[in-house]
Amino acid sequence: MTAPAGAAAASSVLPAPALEVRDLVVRYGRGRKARSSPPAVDRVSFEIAPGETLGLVGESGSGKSTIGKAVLGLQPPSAGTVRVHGQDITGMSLRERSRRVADLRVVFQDPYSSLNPTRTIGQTLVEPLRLMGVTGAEALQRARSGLESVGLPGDAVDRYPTQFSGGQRQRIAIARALVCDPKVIVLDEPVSALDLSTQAQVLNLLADLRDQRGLSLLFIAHDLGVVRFLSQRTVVLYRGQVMESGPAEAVGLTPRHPYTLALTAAAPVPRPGEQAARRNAREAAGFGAASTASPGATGCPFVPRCPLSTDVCVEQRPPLRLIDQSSTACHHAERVPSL
Amino acid sequence: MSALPLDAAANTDLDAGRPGRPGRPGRRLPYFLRRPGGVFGATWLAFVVLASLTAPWWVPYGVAEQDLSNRLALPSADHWLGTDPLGRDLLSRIFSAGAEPLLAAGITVLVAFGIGLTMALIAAERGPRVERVSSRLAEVLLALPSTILLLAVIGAIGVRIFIVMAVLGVMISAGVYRVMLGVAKSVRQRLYVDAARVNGLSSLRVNLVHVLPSMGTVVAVQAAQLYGIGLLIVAGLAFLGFGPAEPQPSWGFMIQDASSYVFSNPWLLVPTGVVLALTVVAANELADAIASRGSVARTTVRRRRSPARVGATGSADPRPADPGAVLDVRDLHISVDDGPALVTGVSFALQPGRVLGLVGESGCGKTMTARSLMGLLPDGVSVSGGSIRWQGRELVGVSEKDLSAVRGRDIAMISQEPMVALDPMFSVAYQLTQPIRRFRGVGRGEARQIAAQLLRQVGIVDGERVLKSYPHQLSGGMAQRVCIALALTGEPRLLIADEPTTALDVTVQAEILSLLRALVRDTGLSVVIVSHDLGVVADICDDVAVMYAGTVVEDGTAAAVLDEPAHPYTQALLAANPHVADGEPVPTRLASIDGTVPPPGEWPTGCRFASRCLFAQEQCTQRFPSVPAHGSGSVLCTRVEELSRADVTWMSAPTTGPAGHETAPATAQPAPTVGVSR
Amino acid sequence: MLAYVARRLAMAVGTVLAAVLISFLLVHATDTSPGAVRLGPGGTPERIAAENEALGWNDPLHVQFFDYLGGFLQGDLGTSLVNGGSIAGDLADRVPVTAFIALFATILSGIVGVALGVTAAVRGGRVGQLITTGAGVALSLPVFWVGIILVYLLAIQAGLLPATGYVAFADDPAGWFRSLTLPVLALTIGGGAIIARTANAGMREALAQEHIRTLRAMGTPEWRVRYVHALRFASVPVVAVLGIQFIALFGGSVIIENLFALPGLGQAGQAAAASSDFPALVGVVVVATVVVVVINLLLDLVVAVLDPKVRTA
Amino acid sequence: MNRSRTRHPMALRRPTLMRAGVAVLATGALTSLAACGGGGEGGGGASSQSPSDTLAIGLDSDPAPAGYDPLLYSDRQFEFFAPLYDALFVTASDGSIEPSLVAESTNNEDNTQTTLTLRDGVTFDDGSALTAELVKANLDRRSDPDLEAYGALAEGQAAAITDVTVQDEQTVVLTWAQPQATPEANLDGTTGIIVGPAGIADPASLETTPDGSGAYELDEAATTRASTYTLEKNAEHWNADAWDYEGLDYRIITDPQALANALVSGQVDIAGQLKDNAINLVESQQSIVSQGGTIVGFPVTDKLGQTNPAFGEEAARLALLQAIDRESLVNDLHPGARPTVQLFPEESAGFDPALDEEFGYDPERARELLAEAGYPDGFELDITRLGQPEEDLVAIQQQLAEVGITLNFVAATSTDQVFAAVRTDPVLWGPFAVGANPEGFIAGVVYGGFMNMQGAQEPEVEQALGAALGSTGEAQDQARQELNRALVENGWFIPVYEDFTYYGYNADKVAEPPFAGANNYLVLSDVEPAV
Repeated sequence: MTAPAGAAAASSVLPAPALEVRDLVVRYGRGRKARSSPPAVDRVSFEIAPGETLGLVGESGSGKSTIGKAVLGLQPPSAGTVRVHGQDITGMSLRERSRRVADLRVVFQDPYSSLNPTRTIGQTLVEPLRLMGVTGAEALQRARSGLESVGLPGDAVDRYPTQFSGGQRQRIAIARALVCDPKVIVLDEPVSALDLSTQAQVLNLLADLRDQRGLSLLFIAHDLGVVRFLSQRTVVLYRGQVMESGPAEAVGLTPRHPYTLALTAAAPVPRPGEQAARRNAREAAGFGAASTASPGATGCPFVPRCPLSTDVCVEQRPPLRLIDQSSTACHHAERVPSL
Repeated sequence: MSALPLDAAANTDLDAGRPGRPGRPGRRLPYFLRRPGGVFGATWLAFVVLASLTAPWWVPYGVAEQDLSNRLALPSADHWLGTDPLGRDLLSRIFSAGAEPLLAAGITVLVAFGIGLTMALIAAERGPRVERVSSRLAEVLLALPSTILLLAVIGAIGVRIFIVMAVLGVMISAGVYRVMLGVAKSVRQRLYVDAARVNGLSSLRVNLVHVLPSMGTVVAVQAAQLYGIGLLIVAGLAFLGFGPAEPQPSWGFMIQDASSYVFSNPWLLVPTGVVLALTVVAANELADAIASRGSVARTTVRRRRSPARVGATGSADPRPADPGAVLDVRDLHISVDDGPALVTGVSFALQPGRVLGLVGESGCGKTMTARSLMGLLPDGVSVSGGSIRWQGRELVGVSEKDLSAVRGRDIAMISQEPMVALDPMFSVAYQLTQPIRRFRGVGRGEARQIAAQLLRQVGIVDGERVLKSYPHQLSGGMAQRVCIALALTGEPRLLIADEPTTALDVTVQAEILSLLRALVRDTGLSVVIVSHDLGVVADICDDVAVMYAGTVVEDGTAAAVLDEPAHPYTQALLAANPHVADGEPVPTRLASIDGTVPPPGEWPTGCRFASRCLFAQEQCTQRFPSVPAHGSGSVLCTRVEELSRADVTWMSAPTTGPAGHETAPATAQPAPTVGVSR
Repeated sequence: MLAYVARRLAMAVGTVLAAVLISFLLVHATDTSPGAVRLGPGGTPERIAAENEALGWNDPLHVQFFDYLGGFLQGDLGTSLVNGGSIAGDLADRVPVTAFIALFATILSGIVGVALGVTAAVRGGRVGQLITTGAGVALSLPVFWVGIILVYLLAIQAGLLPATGYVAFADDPAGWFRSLTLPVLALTIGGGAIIARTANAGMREALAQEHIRTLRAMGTPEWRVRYVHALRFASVPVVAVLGIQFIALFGGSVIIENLFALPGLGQAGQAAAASSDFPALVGVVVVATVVVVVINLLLDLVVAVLDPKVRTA
Repeated sequence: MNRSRTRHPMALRRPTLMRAGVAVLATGALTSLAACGGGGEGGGGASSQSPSDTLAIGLDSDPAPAGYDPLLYSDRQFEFFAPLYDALFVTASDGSIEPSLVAESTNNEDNTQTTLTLRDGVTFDDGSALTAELVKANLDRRSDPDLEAYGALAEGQAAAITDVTVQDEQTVVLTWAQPQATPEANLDGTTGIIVGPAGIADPASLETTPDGSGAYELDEAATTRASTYTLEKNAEHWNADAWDYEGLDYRIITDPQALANALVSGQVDIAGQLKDNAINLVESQQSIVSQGGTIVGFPVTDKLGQTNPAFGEEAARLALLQAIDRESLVNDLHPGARPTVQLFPEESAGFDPALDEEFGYDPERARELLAEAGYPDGFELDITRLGQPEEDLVAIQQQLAEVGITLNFVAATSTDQVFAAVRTDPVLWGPFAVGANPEGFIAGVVYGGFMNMQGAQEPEVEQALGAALGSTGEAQDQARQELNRALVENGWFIPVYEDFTYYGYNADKVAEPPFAGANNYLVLSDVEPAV
């Protein structure tokens, strides 16, 4: 881990987290309908230390991308705070953020729609620099070196996105995040649209950059394996709530929440013998089908699918509590079987 | 003067030239000038505009110059288009009349877009609340009888055509708004807009730099169409007498005038009518040409298949025919008609009750192979050689009719995207009972019972509710279950599953895979499953064929191929997978493969993987046959034994680091130098 | 579904109110007054002022507006400044003419356009090219030009159809049909072309859908794939365009009514505008809007029936 | 209240697409009427299978734009009102004036008093009977300036009636201000129409409901105003037998081409008035009747030069007269018409061929006259048109430009503006049906009517007019000639050509329809089915 950067962090005794999310709630829509339906993100808190990578894992509808948007300011939160290096940016406009906390950037999932096809790579990369007041020539120079740092030739600045493959585009998107020399990058499913071989390249690149530059990454993904590769810590989300969080190894190998277990067990491994054993274990655990009815308003959201659930799970939302190295929101965490 | 609606804009390709298409036309002609319609449209419009604006300097006669003794003349050397009822030269009058409608229609377009487009951009940016208000307003404006209102406006302010057309622009702006709102909203969903916002661009610049340019095609199409409509309306008003006062000519009034002579001098209707119609046609053709971006060669939806050259290529497959196989594919070649091959020399056999996986990266021909098994290749793509034998019967080259007898009944298919694989317009019950009645010859009531039973079979508990639902009311997993139930309606012997779980969550994927496995176990069904996920293959497949660049590079039983991969490509795929075995530490680096799969038509001779292979040598660029491996399987690598002897695998080989040298596709022409802001 | 209908109804009412308001404001924006119109140029300023007072022209605008609305709700659109007749009565005679022409032209455009557009999409190749090109030309032809030529060819030269006029259905159903044929035909050429293009695009899009592949993979007969499934999918945009088309045809009836001497709304509007017959003008706009809104409401219901997403939303 | 109370009749163009226009045709001693209003109505339907006992008549303009008070209109509209209302006298097809509501009439010796004995058994739509009181009540409206039909009967006008006395139930005595040569002629056609007591008591009711004693009644249910008027025969009518048809359908088709089309393709049996362009078409497939006596030209309205000083100069007006090349215009655009500089038609007693020689086309003379008037470089004049100007005007515009006179077209946005032109434009334009009674036209329109809103006076004209109206025989003919010449010499009216009024008819259905003498409207009661 590298030393924290930023004045706010330097002035405090303990290094302030690079990114801190506290009791975040996001509701979509307005009016009665929105208030009566469960929020997309429900009281989520986490922090990322400088140089640390936090994996945010969950299936569709878990709210992971919404959290990313709320952190970036693309989706106003209904409650809670977002701090970067101790500075509260929750209510800041996007312009203000970029002026005052230029060190928060993003890489999106889809390498095809994340680059404007009508602009050259150079124009795309220079755009944030110019806003930061960097002069033209220097901005272009930084764009070139940014491209080189992700393994692309500097003269790519004159080309258009359509002239690059998916993996290359994702590198460009990373370069765009990097040119501003940010401290925190939100990675929203950056490899899920890529083929296996390309995915490996991009993951390697991200790992290298993180280590070289001491970046803090908020890595949003649906694939526990990918998250485990890149993150130090993992937060598992289900229906907008944190189910479990802890060191990536611990969460991946010894899940303390039935949902984490279900998630881990469901991911197939490419070794037939081992996969057969995992499958049998999973089937024996008796998870409910994903399509079963929605959970009640109170209690644990995983109740309808959970083989361990009891009355208390229906009535009471389990608080996060620390078991071994992980925090888990399960009343029966101690009874969760190992894989 | 019908205020024509904007042509349904839905068909305009927003994602003009998404992947793989040269982004900028460079110094070449704009793309729309490469179509005959576009050439005609642009040429004629340019001609009419130029000729009309310069009319005062070149027309042979003054607009008011009369020659009563030579009235209503047919075309002659003196009067190329003839003369009007006062003996005035038609050519001179037509082109002198042009400037006003051409400008006035332009004003309508400008005003309509100025308001409609701006409102659309604002509504798209400000979200649902603003949008609700502005959309309601637009709907109201759209429902007003614009022509009658226009008459009222003329009644109020007189024949000030430019103002009147501006008012029309205001009324039409509602239509523009409606079309543009959809486009703007979809553009705003593009991630680069979000990226620019995160970068802190002001909303004006986000709109100007990122949103508007991406809407350019649609804007151009709509504007050109609207321009044509505007021309018709200006002419219509002039036809009613609301045009420039005589002796100044106007197209509409010239036609009105000509209508009085339709019996005695029908020619008079021709020149003006044709020039007006041609100009409107030109605007529309130009719009069509602009809209054609992204579909330069419009493939037609023909369902005729070019007959395959059955057995035309000598079988390179050394293996004998497998008598026990239900499906025996030999030396299958698939290619784009008059284009490159997509799949070459693919052979595999499938035993009853077994699951075969076709695995590989995208662009390797897996899906084409799978689709060819049912004769469902896309238009313009066909089987160009080899054979597909289904229970001993050749399927290549048979008629569409015979194929449809096989489809659903013998071979069924489930696809990658369950949410769009069901017809959104019909209930689940209808979509299930329809084939059940056809396949099983039962009545409506019984079909419904069978449908409910099938749903239970695919693990749907509340079958009755699902039967009554429509596809959009189902979750992805539920939809895939319904799709599987649908595939089972004909009690097929073979199921082709094209990436059946890719779009689903991992827990749902596990459920669907379990379901498929249960079906195979219970019914003896054979399955061909296409997947890029080796984990899925490990989970469900008995056999596996690894495909790379249109051919099978390794096949055998799943256990053999995945546990002891022989081909470097298979090894590399496994090594790049971040899913480590339980208990193993996470690697700090993943193995990667440089570059990308070469596109069809650019395959090298010899090993197609050679350019990316860590072990490639000179010999790999020569042709070589596949060698037997994994018992009944094979591997297509000339160095396989050598590597195996040396005990070298991809996993153990050093990786090349992050700076892979990928070859970008389609970089044939140099990109224009667009100045990076200085 | 109920909520959907209620929402559409509310929209319809709003549209009519907007029509009243806009035409009301437009009338008030002119530089003449109803008194002046009624009295003609002989009216002295005093007489005009008295007349205006009597007509309520000097009342506050909102009072006039709500008076008008009150009358409108009771079916009273006021009396003509020109001939003193009941505007509602006059328009009641005229609405059917315009409405039937617009309706038939819309329906015929729909039938012809869908047939051609679907053929072009299904057949493709040269036939498709021919149809799409033909449609491109047809929709560019000015309706007044087409109308003149149709009259010349079919009515004057061939003597097949009446050139002008309207026969009430009650008087002579066959004559009624014949009297509508030419105007409907003239409108259908352009309207059908637009529908053909929409249907063609819709059908192409439909045939490219994943669910169509599913159907083919199930061995579904091709006619069923095309004409039950793809066509239904394509019909939603077609119906939407038909709605717009009806508005356009209805609003654009002026020319066609002049060309064929039809006693419809367009003529009434034109006459009212030319003679500054304000109440008549407002009446025409309002009545035209009501018809358009009602037809659109019906089409919205058709869309709801066709498209379960709308129905179940 | 009636919109056209003070409407000034004049030539108007349909606010619609057609150039036709036509609108004002004044005849007899009566003022003309603007067949304006309602504008642009096209008309009526046509069933090719209409019952043979219905006569379908196509008209190029709405005959009742301001409602059903016949006194608001001129003789041109008599074609429409004759079946609904009866008049005191009517002009027969041979030109003779015949009693209609009048059983008998006598004049005193010096032609200053006329005694009318009314017909028995006449009833009105409101149920009441014809009485002498009613005739008086009708004629007592003559001072209402809005009633066009009474233009010449009002006080101070050429045929002013000073007193109407009821002698008994059936007898009424009229006293004229001046001796009248043919008093019956003053009371025929539209002027002679008698409106029923309900209509007289409440003229506003006539806006929507006719109240006449005619042989037909309006079928209001089947009528769409300004488009289709449907009339049904009243079998009880005293003269029912004279009318051959059970029903009359009037269809208003303002587009001249559409009107011709309607006739050719059989939707109407009779169509009037046809435009020159349509004649060929109609002649090739149907039949045509025509009637001369329509003078097309420019009435000068600003003889005092109030809005356009040039027109205060007689020489300037005459320059205009002589700057128009009528021969070429007529040869090319109106073959068959007759170029003329005089208001009196060729067939009328006051016609003088010498005038055409003397004041014919002479651009040199026109330039001299301009110089004489103080406008050596010419002058400009505005003329207001609703919609596009007619071909004739466009052609004349160029001819006038040759001598330096600039003719500008002002586009009107409403009929109101066109009506106002009688005060704002120096000249008007249109076809005027001078027809059978030129001196009546001059009295009611040119001198005492809307063409002289300024009240310009010219003793020469006034004197000749009085003589023409009051005398008989040769003295009258002499006076007519003098009147004609005086008008020309003073440049009060600038005629261009004498035209025909064309009616087309379907010879398979109807026999040739007769005009009312020298008038340019038809006698519908004499229209008979084809044999």
